[in-house]
Amino acid sequence: MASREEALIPKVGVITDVRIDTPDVKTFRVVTPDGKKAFDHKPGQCAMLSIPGVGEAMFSITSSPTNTEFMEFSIKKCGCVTEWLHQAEVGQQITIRGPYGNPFPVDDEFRGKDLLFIAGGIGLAPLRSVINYCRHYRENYGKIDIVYGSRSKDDLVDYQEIIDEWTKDANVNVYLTIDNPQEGWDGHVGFVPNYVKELGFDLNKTAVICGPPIMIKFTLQGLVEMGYDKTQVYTTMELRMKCGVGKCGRCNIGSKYVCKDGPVFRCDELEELPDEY
Amino acid sequence: MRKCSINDLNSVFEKISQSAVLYIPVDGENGADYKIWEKGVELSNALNTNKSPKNFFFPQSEDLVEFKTEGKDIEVIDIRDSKEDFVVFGVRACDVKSFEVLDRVFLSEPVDSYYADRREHGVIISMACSRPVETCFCQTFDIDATNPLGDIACWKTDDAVYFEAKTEKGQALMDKISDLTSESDDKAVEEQKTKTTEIMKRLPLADLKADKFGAGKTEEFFNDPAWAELSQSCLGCGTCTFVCPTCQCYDIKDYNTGKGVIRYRCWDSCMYSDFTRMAHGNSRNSQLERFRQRFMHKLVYYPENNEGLFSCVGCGRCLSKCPISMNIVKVMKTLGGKNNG
Amino acid sequence: MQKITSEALINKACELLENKTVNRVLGWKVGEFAYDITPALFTDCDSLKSDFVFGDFCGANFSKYLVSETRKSDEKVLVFLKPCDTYSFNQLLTENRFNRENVYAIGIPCEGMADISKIKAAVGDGIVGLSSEGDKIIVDTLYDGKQEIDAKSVMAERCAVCKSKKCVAYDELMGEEGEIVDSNRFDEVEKLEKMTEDERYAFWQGELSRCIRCNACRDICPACTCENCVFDNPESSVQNKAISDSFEEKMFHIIRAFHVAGRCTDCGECSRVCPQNIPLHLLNRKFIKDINDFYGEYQAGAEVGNRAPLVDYTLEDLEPGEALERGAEN
Amino acid sequence: MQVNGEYKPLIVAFCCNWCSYAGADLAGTNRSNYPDNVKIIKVPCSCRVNPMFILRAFQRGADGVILCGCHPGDCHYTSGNYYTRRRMALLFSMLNFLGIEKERTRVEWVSAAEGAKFAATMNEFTEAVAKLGENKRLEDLRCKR
Repeated sequence: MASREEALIPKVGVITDVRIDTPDVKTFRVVTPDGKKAFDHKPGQCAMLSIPGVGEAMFSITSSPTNTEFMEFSIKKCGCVTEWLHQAEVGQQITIRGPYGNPFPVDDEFRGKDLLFIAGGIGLAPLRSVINYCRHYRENYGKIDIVYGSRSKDDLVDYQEIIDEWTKDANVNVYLTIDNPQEGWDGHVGFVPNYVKELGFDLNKTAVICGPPIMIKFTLQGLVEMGYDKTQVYTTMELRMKCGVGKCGRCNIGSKYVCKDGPVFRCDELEELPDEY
Repeated sequence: MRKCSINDLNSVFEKISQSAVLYIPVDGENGADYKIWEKGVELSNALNTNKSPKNFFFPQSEDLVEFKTEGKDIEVIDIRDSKEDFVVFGVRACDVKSFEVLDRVFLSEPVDSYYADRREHGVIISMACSRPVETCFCQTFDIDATNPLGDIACWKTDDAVYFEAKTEKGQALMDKISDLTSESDDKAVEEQKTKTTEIMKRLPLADLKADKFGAGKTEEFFNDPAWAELSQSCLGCGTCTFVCPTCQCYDIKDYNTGKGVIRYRCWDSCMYSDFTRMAHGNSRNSQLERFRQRFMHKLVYYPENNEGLFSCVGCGRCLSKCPISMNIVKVMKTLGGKNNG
Repeated sequence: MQKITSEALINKACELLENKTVNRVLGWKVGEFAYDITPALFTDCDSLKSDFVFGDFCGANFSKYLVSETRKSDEKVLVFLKPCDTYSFNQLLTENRFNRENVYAIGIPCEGMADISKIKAAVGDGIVGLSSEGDKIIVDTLYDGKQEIDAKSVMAERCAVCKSKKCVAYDELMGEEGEIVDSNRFDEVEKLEKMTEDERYAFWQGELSRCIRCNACRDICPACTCENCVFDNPESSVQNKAISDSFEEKMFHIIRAFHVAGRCTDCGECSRVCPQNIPLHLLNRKFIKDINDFYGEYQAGAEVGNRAPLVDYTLEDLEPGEALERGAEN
Repeated sequence: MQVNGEYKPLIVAFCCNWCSYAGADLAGTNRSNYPDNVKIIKVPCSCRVNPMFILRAFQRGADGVILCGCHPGDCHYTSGNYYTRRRMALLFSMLNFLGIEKERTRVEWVSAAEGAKFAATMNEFTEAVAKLGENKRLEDLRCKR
């Protein structure tokens, strides 16, 4: 029996780097004890991380699948698992299992399209994986626009990477915004949904939204008002999960399980689900 | 079909228990429950056990994996060990059907190895019903109480017990007891079936139909105003989910023993307020939402994902156990309209 | 068994709804069978007339529902309280758990409720009809036709040892004022006390190991009204849904009973709802009996504003060691 | 608790900060002997001890639990130990009602000056618990594997 595979038994992972992104977000680099990537994944997929005795939780993998050496997780401090992780030092072992969920259709629907990524706050974490994947296979996609907003300049996750790499790419446009004016910030100020409307993108794009539920709701509304069809818009969700494999019964919205049928949903699919999110 | 005299049943039990642990329903002060058979333990005549037999394959709590930690290091210890063979005797048609409902969850990819291992090691001997009661409504879900499935099906009359193997596993066990049983025609069994079928027609819930529910009905029922009234006095306890043979939601928790951490899983209930609670909110904040989730899952979501199979088998346990007597029958009648049943 | 009729209560409720004294009614609602009564909220006279019922299976105590119900609206809700329910009502008021102003309480007499599991044990399964005739209950069964049983013989345990037929709180009383009864409710506790430690341990091990941790006993309990129970709170370190056959259930039941010690009115709802039929009320009664023995007679909920024994003390209290010695003398 | 193959009862002693813990300290400075398998947990007041603490101690393998506080009337917080007295009388009576041996639980009032009493109490209590053997009735099997 022990030879049988069991999804619920995790592997050991080691934290090899901790990067402080914002006052409450850190990015952790994780590999197996022998220095390899724990498993392959696709953009938008998630992994279960745990600290024995503290708990287990689902996190989206922020690093791109094209990175074959390690995985990264951008984690905001908000519960007991994340609080513990924020105190962890390099060398700390944790457990990891996955990959879970449906990825973004980067090799199908996204191919050849102009892409519009819209993220709010820690919502950049799942999108970073897709964005970097698409940047890596740049020739497969059209124009890339990225709208990203946060409460303040200090709360912009991956700010350094955005400035140093993303903004320098050809045919990639990055639009940053923060909620309130701040000293030392000469960029746009205002909420993401409004900023998207102001920017007024053309309608030939495939849009991907991630952020707090309220931000997703208003951004989607804005896009629809602009003339977008819901089939053009994707989002990724998060609910309480325990098993990650569609069995423990808590992360469903209607008959769909976020861990198995999601976390990536096309917004017209979401439309068909009951309003319980 | 083979039979043995009712007086030889204990010999059959003895024979079976020589090669496997045998569980049979036994009467207690407060109803029947499964117990390990040993000499002197008598089979209960009760229709159903207090707790459903799902416990045999999906125990209320079970250890999954152990961790040892030292400094920053973690060791993951696979504590799974192969289970011993066991036989469950006297499972009613409804409960047998519940295993199919559970199978579709636990044996779908990725297969749950804990469940699969128990399933492989367990043989189910079902028992046809001859005295259904008022809370029975297995007919609603097209289950034939007189003709149960399982590895071996059984019919008990006043003087004999009839056996029929339904699977290879069942046949193998039948072979082991062949010297205690003899070949028989099915006359007595057919008689019992006819008689029970007649009684089934007279049950108060005989006309309850599930046709109105099933796949694709989310929109129709999700926002029904009746949920408010139905869930109004729900206590949010877990009685219905824990006595239910098909409820399969679980929680995974860690337990620090002082020598290591055991990760175990235990039954959980969608009726509990912390079921979907996260660090930053709860997607089902009110009892209405949690109540609705349970019944929508059984009547709509599960069928949607499983070719129309309902995740209720009409065993009636929730009807007799709910502290406030709210149950799936009342939900079906209210949502589906009184004429529905 | 019940002397006051459903009709009388329905008429009273309709009258109070019509004259706008109250705008909703907490009451018992008929079920599929004669015995599966559900607590429900009625807002109009028609639904009362078709669905409201009061009879031998209306054991549900509505006091706890008042905690959430009175928060919903400033208008009064009508509640019918049996004598034992009125004690819970007072206890909740003592703890300021609801606003008295928002409730119109009617005290009703109670002759004791029937226990369906006792009826099933007496006449067998397959009950398709039940009616009450004086001291008899007529049971219609699938297999043995109509049977007549003595109502007293199938009375719920808690009613057989009823402590009070007197309503201690109400705005209006229907029927006659009852008396506090000389009850022998501690007999079972005493029987256990007389056993040896080993026997008691075996008894409770047998009972508590059946627990499935469904929390029904806690959720129905009118004394358990914490907004967030310690057993549901992930930060309490005792949040646990597991049964382990060795410890967790015992801890749960000891703590559950201890949390309500001195506040438990002995309404018996915990045992009524237990799907595993564990006699949980014996734990509560042991505390009540000890409190009576150690600190003087005390009945929770007898009056509003009483100080519960566990938040009180005297300089001459018994030492814990003496308490254990007293137990040993039994 | 097995120490080198020999059974020694594990005793958990909750001691209030102001009297009993100081009493234990005094027992130490006076070189009074008491068993090393008595594990002291300091609490601000005996009243801080929640019934859950007592059960937790048993769960984690304690064979006996003793609670020490200031003498009635001497509580640093005026009345804490009076509440303790009531609570523990009821709790211990309940534990005994469930069949837990009454010798496994005790409350003792020990002042800061009573180092000798502290040592004597611990010796006596340990001995009484040792006679009963391992705690089997409030154990958690998961912790014993």
